[in-house]
Amino acid sequence: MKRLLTVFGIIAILALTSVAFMTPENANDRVKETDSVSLSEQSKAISENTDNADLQEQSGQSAAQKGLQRFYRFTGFFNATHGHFIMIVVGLIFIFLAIRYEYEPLLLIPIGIGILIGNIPFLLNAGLKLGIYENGSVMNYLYFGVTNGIYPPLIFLGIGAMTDFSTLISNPKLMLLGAAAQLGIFATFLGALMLGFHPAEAGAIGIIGGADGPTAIFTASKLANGINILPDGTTVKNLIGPIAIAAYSYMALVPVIQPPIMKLLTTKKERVIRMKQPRAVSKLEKILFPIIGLLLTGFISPSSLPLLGMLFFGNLLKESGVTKRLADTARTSLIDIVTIILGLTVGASTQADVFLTPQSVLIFVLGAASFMVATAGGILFTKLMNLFLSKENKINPLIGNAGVSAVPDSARVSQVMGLKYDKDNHLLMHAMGPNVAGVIGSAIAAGILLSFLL
Amino acid sequence: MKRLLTVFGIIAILALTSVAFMTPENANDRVKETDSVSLSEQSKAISENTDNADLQEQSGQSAAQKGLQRFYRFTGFFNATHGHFIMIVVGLIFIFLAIRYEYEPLLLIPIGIGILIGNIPFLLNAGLKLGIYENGSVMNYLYFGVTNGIYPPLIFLGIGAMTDFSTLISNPKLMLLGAAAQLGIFATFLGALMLGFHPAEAGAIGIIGGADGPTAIFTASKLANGINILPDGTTVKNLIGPIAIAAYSYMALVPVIQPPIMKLLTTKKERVIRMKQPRAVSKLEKILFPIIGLLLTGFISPSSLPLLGMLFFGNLLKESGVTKRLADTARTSLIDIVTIILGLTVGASTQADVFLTPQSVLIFVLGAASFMVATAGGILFTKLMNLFLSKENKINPLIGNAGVSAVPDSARVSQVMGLKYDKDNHLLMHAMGPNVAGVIGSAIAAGILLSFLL
Amino acid sequence: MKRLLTVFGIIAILALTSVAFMTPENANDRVKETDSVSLSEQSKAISENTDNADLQEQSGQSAAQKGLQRFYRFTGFFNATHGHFIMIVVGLIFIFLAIRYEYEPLLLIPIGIGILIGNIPFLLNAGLKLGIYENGSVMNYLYFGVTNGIYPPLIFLGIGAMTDFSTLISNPKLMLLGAAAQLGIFATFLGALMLGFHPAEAGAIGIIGGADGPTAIFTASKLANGINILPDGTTVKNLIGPIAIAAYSYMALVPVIQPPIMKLLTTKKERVIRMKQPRAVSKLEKILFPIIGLLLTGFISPSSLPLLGMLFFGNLLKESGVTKRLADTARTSLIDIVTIILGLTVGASTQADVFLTPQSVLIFVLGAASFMVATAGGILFTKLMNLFLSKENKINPLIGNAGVSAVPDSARVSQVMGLKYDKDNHLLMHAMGPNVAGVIGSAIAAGILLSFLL
Amino acid sequence: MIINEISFDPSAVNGLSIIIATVGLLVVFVVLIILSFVYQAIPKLINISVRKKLKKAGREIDESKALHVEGDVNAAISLALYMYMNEIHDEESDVITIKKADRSYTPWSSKIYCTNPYHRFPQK
Amino acid sequence: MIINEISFDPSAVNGLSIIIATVGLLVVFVVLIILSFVYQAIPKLINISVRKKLKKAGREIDESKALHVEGDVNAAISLALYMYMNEIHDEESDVITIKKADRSYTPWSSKIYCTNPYHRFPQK
Amino acid sequence: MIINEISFDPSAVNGLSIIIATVGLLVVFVVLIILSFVYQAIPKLINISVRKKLKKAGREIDESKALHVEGDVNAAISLALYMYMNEIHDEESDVITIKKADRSYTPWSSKIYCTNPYHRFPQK
Ligand code: NA
Ligand code: NA
Ligand code: NA
Repeated sequence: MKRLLTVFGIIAILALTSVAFMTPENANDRVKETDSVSLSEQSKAISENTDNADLQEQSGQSAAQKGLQRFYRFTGFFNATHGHFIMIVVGLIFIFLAIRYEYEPLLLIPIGIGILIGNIPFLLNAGLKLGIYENGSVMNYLYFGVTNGIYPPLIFLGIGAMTDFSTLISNPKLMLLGAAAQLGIFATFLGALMLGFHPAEAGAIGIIGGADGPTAIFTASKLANGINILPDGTTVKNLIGPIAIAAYSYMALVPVIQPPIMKLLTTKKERVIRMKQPRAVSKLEKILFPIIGLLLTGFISPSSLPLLGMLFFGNLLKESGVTKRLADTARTSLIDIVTIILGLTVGASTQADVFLTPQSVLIFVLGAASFMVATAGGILFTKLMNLFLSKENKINPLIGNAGVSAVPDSARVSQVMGLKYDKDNHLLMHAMGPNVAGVIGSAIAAGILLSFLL
Repeated sequence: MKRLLTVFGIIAILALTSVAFMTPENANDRVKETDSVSLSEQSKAISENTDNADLQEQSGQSAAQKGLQRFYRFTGFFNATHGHFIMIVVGLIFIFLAIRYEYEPLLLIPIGIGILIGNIPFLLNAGLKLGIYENGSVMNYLYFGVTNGIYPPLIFLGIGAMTDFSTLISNPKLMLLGAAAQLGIFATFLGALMLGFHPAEAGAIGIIGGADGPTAIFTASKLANGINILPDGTTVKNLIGPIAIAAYSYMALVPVIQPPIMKLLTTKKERVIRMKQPRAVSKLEKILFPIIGLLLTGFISPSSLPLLGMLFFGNLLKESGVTKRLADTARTSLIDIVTIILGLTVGASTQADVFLTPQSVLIFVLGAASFMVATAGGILFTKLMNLFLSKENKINPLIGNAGVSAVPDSARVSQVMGLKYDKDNHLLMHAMGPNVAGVIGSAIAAGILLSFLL
Repeated sequence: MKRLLTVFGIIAILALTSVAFMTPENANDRVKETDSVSLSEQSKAISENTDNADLQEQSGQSAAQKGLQRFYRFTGFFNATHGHFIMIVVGLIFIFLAIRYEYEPLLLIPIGIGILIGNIPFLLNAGLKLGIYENGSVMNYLYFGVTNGIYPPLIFLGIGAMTDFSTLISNPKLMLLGAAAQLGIFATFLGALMLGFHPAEAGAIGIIGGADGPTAIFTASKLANGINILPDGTTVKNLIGPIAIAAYSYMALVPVIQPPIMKLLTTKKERVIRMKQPRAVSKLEKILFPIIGLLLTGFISPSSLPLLGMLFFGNLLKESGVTKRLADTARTSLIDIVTIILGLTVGASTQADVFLTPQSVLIFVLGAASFMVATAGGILFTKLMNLFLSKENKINPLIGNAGVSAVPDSARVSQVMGLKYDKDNHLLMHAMGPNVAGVIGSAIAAGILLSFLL
Repeated sequence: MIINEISFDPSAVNGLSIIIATVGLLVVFVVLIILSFVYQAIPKLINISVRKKLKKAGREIDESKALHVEGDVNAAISLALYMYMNEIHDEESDVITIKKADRSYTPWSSKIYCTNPYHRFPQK
Repeated sequence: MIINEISFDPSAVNGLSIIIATVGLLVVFVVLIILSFVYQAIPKLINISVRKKLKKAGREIDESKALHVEGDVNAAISLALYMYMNEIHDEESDVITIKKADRSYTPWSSKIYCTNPYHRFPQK
Repeated sequence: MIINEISFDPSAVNGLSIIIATVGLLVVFVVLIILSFVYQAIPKLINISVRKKLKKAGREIDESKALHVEGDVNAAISLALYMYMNEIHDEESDVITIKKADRSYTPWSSKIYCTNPYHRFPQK
C-alpha cells in the first residue's frame, strides 16, 4: 500500500512534468485572459512605478484602482503558469513523503520547501531580487555554495565525522562490492551520451547512479553548471537542479527500487548464505584507515580529493580520540547548517521556467536506469566473487545492492530481505561495509570523470 | 524608578545626539590644537611611513620623538571627536540597560559592544582596514550580510524553528489584531514623506513601526542602502544603522511605551473582559500551518518571501517531527551565530561621522511615533471587533497592543496589565496569537512596500 | 624519551626541508623518466582531452592505452616531486604528535591533514580547481578567511567567551609579565630584518614570538600576504603558511623549549618562592574588565581592535550573565567550525612548490629564537620586579615564562616546574594571569606593528 | 540649528503615497483575514475525515471530548508558565555577588580549550 | 511532442567515451582492491609489532583470544541494533495525536528566545 | 647551498626599525601598566560604593571578611584542579586498546544521520 502510494507519486511527478511542456502557450493565454496587456507592455508599466507624476494627476478613485492593479501585477496569481503549479505539487509530494513515510526527511523537507519557495511566481525583471537566479537575492547568495561546489565537501566532512568504518576495515574484500555498483555510473554516462547529452553533461548525469547526493551535486557543479564553455563554443547546460532532485528522489526510493531486482537476480539458496562474523577492529586500525585512505585515493585520483579528503579528515577527527569537540561540531551544527541551506537552495533551483524541460525528464529516466544497473552490478559481482571463494567465506548476494551507497537505506534493504528468507540471518553488519565503500567508490568515479571531462 | 532611568536614557541619547551637530568644527579644532598639522599634511606624512630613508638621517633622539609622534597619530586619542564620545556613551547605556534590566540582552549587548568598537577613533584613509565602511576590513566582510539582507532571513529561519503558532491556530480571528497594528508602519511612511524623506527611505523608516528588528534591517537593506539610484539621479541614503538601532531601542522599551497608551484607550470594564480559553491544536494542523501560510502569503506578496518563506520553513522543520536535528541547529547555533554578527555589525555601523546626522534624530522621533500609533491601532481595532462579537467571544482590548509583534515583550505587557485589574485574568496565552500574527503582518507590509518602492 | 622523539621530529622536519632544495631538478628528471614528454607538450595534450575526434580514429587497443596514459598524467604518482613527499612526512609527524602526545591536537590534526591534502600532487594548470592557490577551488574559497584575516577575530571571539580573566583581575601587577614576554616579538623583528626580510615581512615573522596562532595569522594576512605592494615596487612575499606552521609548531613544543631556559635563569632559592594567594573577584569586576579593556586598548592601539575587540566582546558575552546562549555558541560551534577550516587551509597552504623555500627555513629558525627570547624576557623581568617588591609580595620567576601566552601550556610548565622544587607550591593559578596577559600583549604588539608597517 | 534642517511639508504626500499606504494596509488585512478563514476551516475538515475514519473502524466517539480538548488545561499551563517565569527571575540583590573563580581555567589559542598532557611530562 | 525532442543516437558513443567508462570503472576497482589489500595487511603488521612488544615484556599471550576478539559479539550487537531500531519506530497510529501546547511560548525577533524581566515591572 | 642564499646584514636594522621596536615594546608596557592600575583601582571604588550602600541600609559589616574572601579557597581549587587533570589523563597503556564496534551504524549522505522507516517495509 505504502509502496504503491510512493510509486504513484513518482508516476504523478513524471506525468505532471510531461504535462508541463504544453504550458508555455497556456501561460501566455493566462496572461492575456487576466489582463489583456502583453507582457512587454506590462514590464514597461512597472518600470514607471516610481514615476509619481503619473498617478498624481488622476482622481483618487481611478488612482486607487490603478494602485491595486499595479499591486496585482506583483502577486503570484498574476505571474503564475502551469509550470509553477506542477512544481508546487511536486514540492508538496516531497514534504508528504518525508513526513508520512520518513523517506529521507532531512533532505526531502528542505528540498520540498525549497521547491515551494522557488516556484512562488513573482514578477521577473522587476528588480525585486527574489529569484534564486537573480544576482543579489538572498537565495542567490546561499546558492553560491552549490554552484561552486562548496557545500558537498563540508557535508562529507560531517559524514566522515559520524561514520564508523569498522565493518569495512574488518572485512576489506567487501570493498569490491562498492566498486562493482559504480557500473551504474559509467553505464548511465554512455546512455546519456546516446540520448544526445554532451560528454560533460553525461558525466554529471551518470553520477546519479552513485546514489550519493553531495557527490552528484559536486560533480554537476563542476561539469554541468551553465558556466563552462564547451569545445564547440556553446555553454554547458545547468543541470545541477534536476540532477540533485533526481539523486535524492531515487535515494529516497531505494526501498522500492532495489527489492525486485534483488529477487530477480538471486536464487533461493544464495539468499540464505550465512556469512562469517566480522572480526573486531583495533583503535589503531581505525586511526590509520582515514590517513591511508586519504593518501591512496588522493594519489590515484586527485580530483576526488575535495570529497574524499574531507571525508577522511572528518573521520580522523572522530577516530583520533583527541579532537572530540571538533568531530562533534562537524557532525552536528556544521553539517546541519549546510544541509538546511543546501536542501533549500537545491529545491529552489527548480524554478519552473528553468527546470521543466525535456532534459529534466530524460535525467529522471536515466537516473532510474542508473540505480537499477548499479544494484544489479553489485549483486552480480557478489555472485562472481563467490565462484572464487571457499565455502565458509561465501558472500550473501543480498548485500550486493548495498554497494550503491545510499547509506544506510540500501544496507537496511539487505537486512530486511535477508530476514525474509532466514529469520536469524542478520545481514546489516555485513552490508554496511559495501555501503560505505560505495561512497568512496562513487567519489573516485566522480574524480575520474572530472579529470577526463573538465 | 527603573522606568524613569530608562526614559532618562533615551532623553540622554537624543540630547547628546543633538549636541553632536556642533562637533564638526570642534573636531577640526582639536586636530589643530594637538598637532598644528592640517589633516591633509598629516596623511601625507603617514603615507611616507615606510620610507625608511627619511628617519635614518636623523639623530636617534629626535627620531625616537618623531616615532612616538607618528605612533600618537594612530591612537584613538588623536583621532577622537565629540561624536565618538557621544556614541561610546550610547553604547555603554545599551550595555547597562541589557545587563541591569535585561532589556533585550541578546541584542543590546552585541549592538552596544558594536557601537564601542565602531566608535573607537582611528586614523581614516591610512589603509589600516579597520572601519566597517572600509573595503577589506573584517567588520566590512561581516557587514556584507547586513547590507545585502542575508542575515534577517536566517534569523527568521531560527525564529520559525522556535516559535509555537498554536495560539494563532486555535483562535485565528485574533490574527486581525496583528494586521491592525501595522497601521503604525503606513502612518509613519506618510509622516516620513512629510519630513522630507524620499519614498524609498520613508518606506524603510516606516517598518520601524513593525517592531521587528530583522524585518526592519531587511527592508532598509533593500530600500535605504546607500547604493540604489533614485529616479531623480541621486543615490538613496544609507539608513540601515539608524533604522536598526531605532527598531531595537524601541523594542527594548515596549514595557515603557505601551502601558500609558493602553490605559488611555480602554475603559475599566473592558480591561476585565475574560476571554474564552483557546482550544487544543492537533499535530496535523501545526504541520499544515507553515505550508499553507507559505503558499498563501507567497502568492499574495511574493516580496515578503525571503522573510516569511524562511519563517515558515523553520516552523515546518520544528513541527514536521522528522527533522528535529535541523530545527535544533536552526534555533541554536545558526541563529546565535547570525545574531552575534548581526548585532555587532549593526552596532559598529553607527560610526559617529556616518551616524550622527539630523536624519538619525528624525528617524528616532518617527520610530517612537510609529510604535505609539501601532499600539493604538491594535487596541482600537479590538474595540471595533468587539462591536460585532457575541458576549462570550468578546476580546479584551489589553491584548491589542500585542499586535505590534516585539515578541514576546508586548504579550507580557498585556499579561501584566490584565493582572493589575483582575488577579485571575491571564492574558498571556491570548496575547501570543496577535503577537506572532504581528510578525507575519509586518513582513507582508515590508513586502508590499518593497514591491512598490524598489 | 618523549621529549627526545619530539626534538627528533623537529630536526627531521628541518633536515627534510633542506633536502627539498635539491628537488627542483629531480622533479624534472622524474617527469622525463616516466614519460619522456616535456611538461609543456603534456599540458597541450591534456588541453585536447575533450577533442573527441582525436581518439575516434584510432583502434580500440591503442586508444585504451592512450586513455590510461592520459589518466596516469592526472595521478599523484605522475606529478609528485620530492617536495610533496617531504611535506607529507611533515603532515604525518604533526598527526602523530597530536595523537600520541596530545600536543595541541585541536590544531595539529587539522593542520596535519591539511598538509596531506595540500601536498597530494595533482596536475597544475589543468583547470581542475583543486589547489588552494587556484581560483574557484573549494580550498581557495575556504582560504579566503585566512588571507583576509577573518578567521582569527572569530577565534578570538570564542576564546573570549571561554576565558576566565579572574586571576588577571585579582593580581593586576602580574600583567607586566605579559608585557615583558613580548620582547621576543620585537627582537625577532630586528633579527628578521638582519636576515634580509623586508620590514613588513619581518614584522609578521616577529609575531611568531607572541606564541599566539590567531594573532600570527592575522598579522601575516595583513603584512605578508603576497598582495601588498612594497615601496620599492615589488610585491610582499606570502608568508602566511610558514608563519602559521611555525607558530603552532612551537606552541606545541612549549613544554620542550621552556624548561631548560627556566632552569638556566633562576636560582634554587627563587624557584621555591611561595606567592600570596589571589583574592576573589566580584561579578561586577568581571563585567567591567572587558569593557574597560576594550576602550583602553582600543584608544591606545586601534589596530589591535579586530583581535582585542572580539576577545573582549566574547568575554562580555560570557560575564554579562544575560547572554549565556550567545557565549555558549561562540565558544563551541562557532570557534570549532572556524578552527576546523582555519587549520585545514593553513595546512593546505604549505603546498610544496610554494612552501619549501629558504625563507621557510629562516622563519622556523627565527621562530625558535623568538620563543626563547620571549621566555627569557618574562623570567628576567620577574626577577627585576622582585627587586622592588616587599618580601611577602615577591613573585616566583617560574611563572615568568607564562607571559608568552601559549595558553594554557606555558602555565602548566610553570606548575610542573614549581612542583619539582616544592611539592606543595602550586603555581598554576598565578601563572594563568601572565598567561592571558600575554595574549593581550601580543595583540597590542601586532596592532603597533600593523600601524607602523602597513 | 537642527530644526532649521528639518522641513515639514505635507504636500510631499501625493496620491501615489496614499495609495501605497492604503493598498498596503488593506493587503495586510486581506492576507490575515484569508489565513484566519483557512485556519478556521481546517479543524472542521480534519474532524470530518477523522470521524469518517473512526466510523469506518466501527468506533463512534464523543466528539466534543476527544477532538476538542477544551482549553482549561491551557489556562492552567498559562498560569504555571507565568509563575515559573516569575520565580526564576527574582530580583537580583544589589549586593555584589562574590562568585568563586571555581571554573577550571579555560584553555586558549593554541591548545585551545582542551585537555593537555603536560602534567605527564615529568615522568619521562 | 516530448518524444520528438528526444533523439536516441548510439553513434554518439565514440571511442573516447568508451575509454573513459572503461578506465573509470577499472580505476575504481583498482583503488578499492588496493585499499582492500592494505587493510588486510595492516592487522597483521600491527599484530607482529604488538607480539614483539609483548615478547619483550616477557608476556606471551594466546593470540587468537587477545588479538582477535571474534565477531560473535558483533552478531549480538547487530541483532540488538536491529531490534532497537524497530522498537523506537513503531508504526504511528493513524488517529491524529492531539499534542498539548505545553511548551512555554517561544520568544521572538527582538528579545529573541530568551528570558525577559518584564514581569518585574509592576514592582517598580 | 641554502646557506649561500641566506645573507646576514646587521646594517638592515636602521633607525626606524629600532624606533618601531622600542616604541612597540614601550607601548605594550604602557597599556598593560595602565590596565594594571585601573584594575587595582576598581575593587577600591566598588568597595566604597558598596560600603556606602550598606551604611545607608544600616548594616555595617566586617569588610575584610565579606568583601575580601581571601584566596585560600583558590589554593584548594588550584590543587583540586591539578589533581583532576592528572587523573583523567592517566598514561594510556601501550597495549592496543581493542574497542568494540558498539556504536550503532551511522547514517549517511542521503538519509543522513537519522532514523529510517525501512524496517516497517515488510509489514506492508
Ligand atoms: Na556510491
Ligand atoms: Na510587527
Ligand atoms: Na603572547
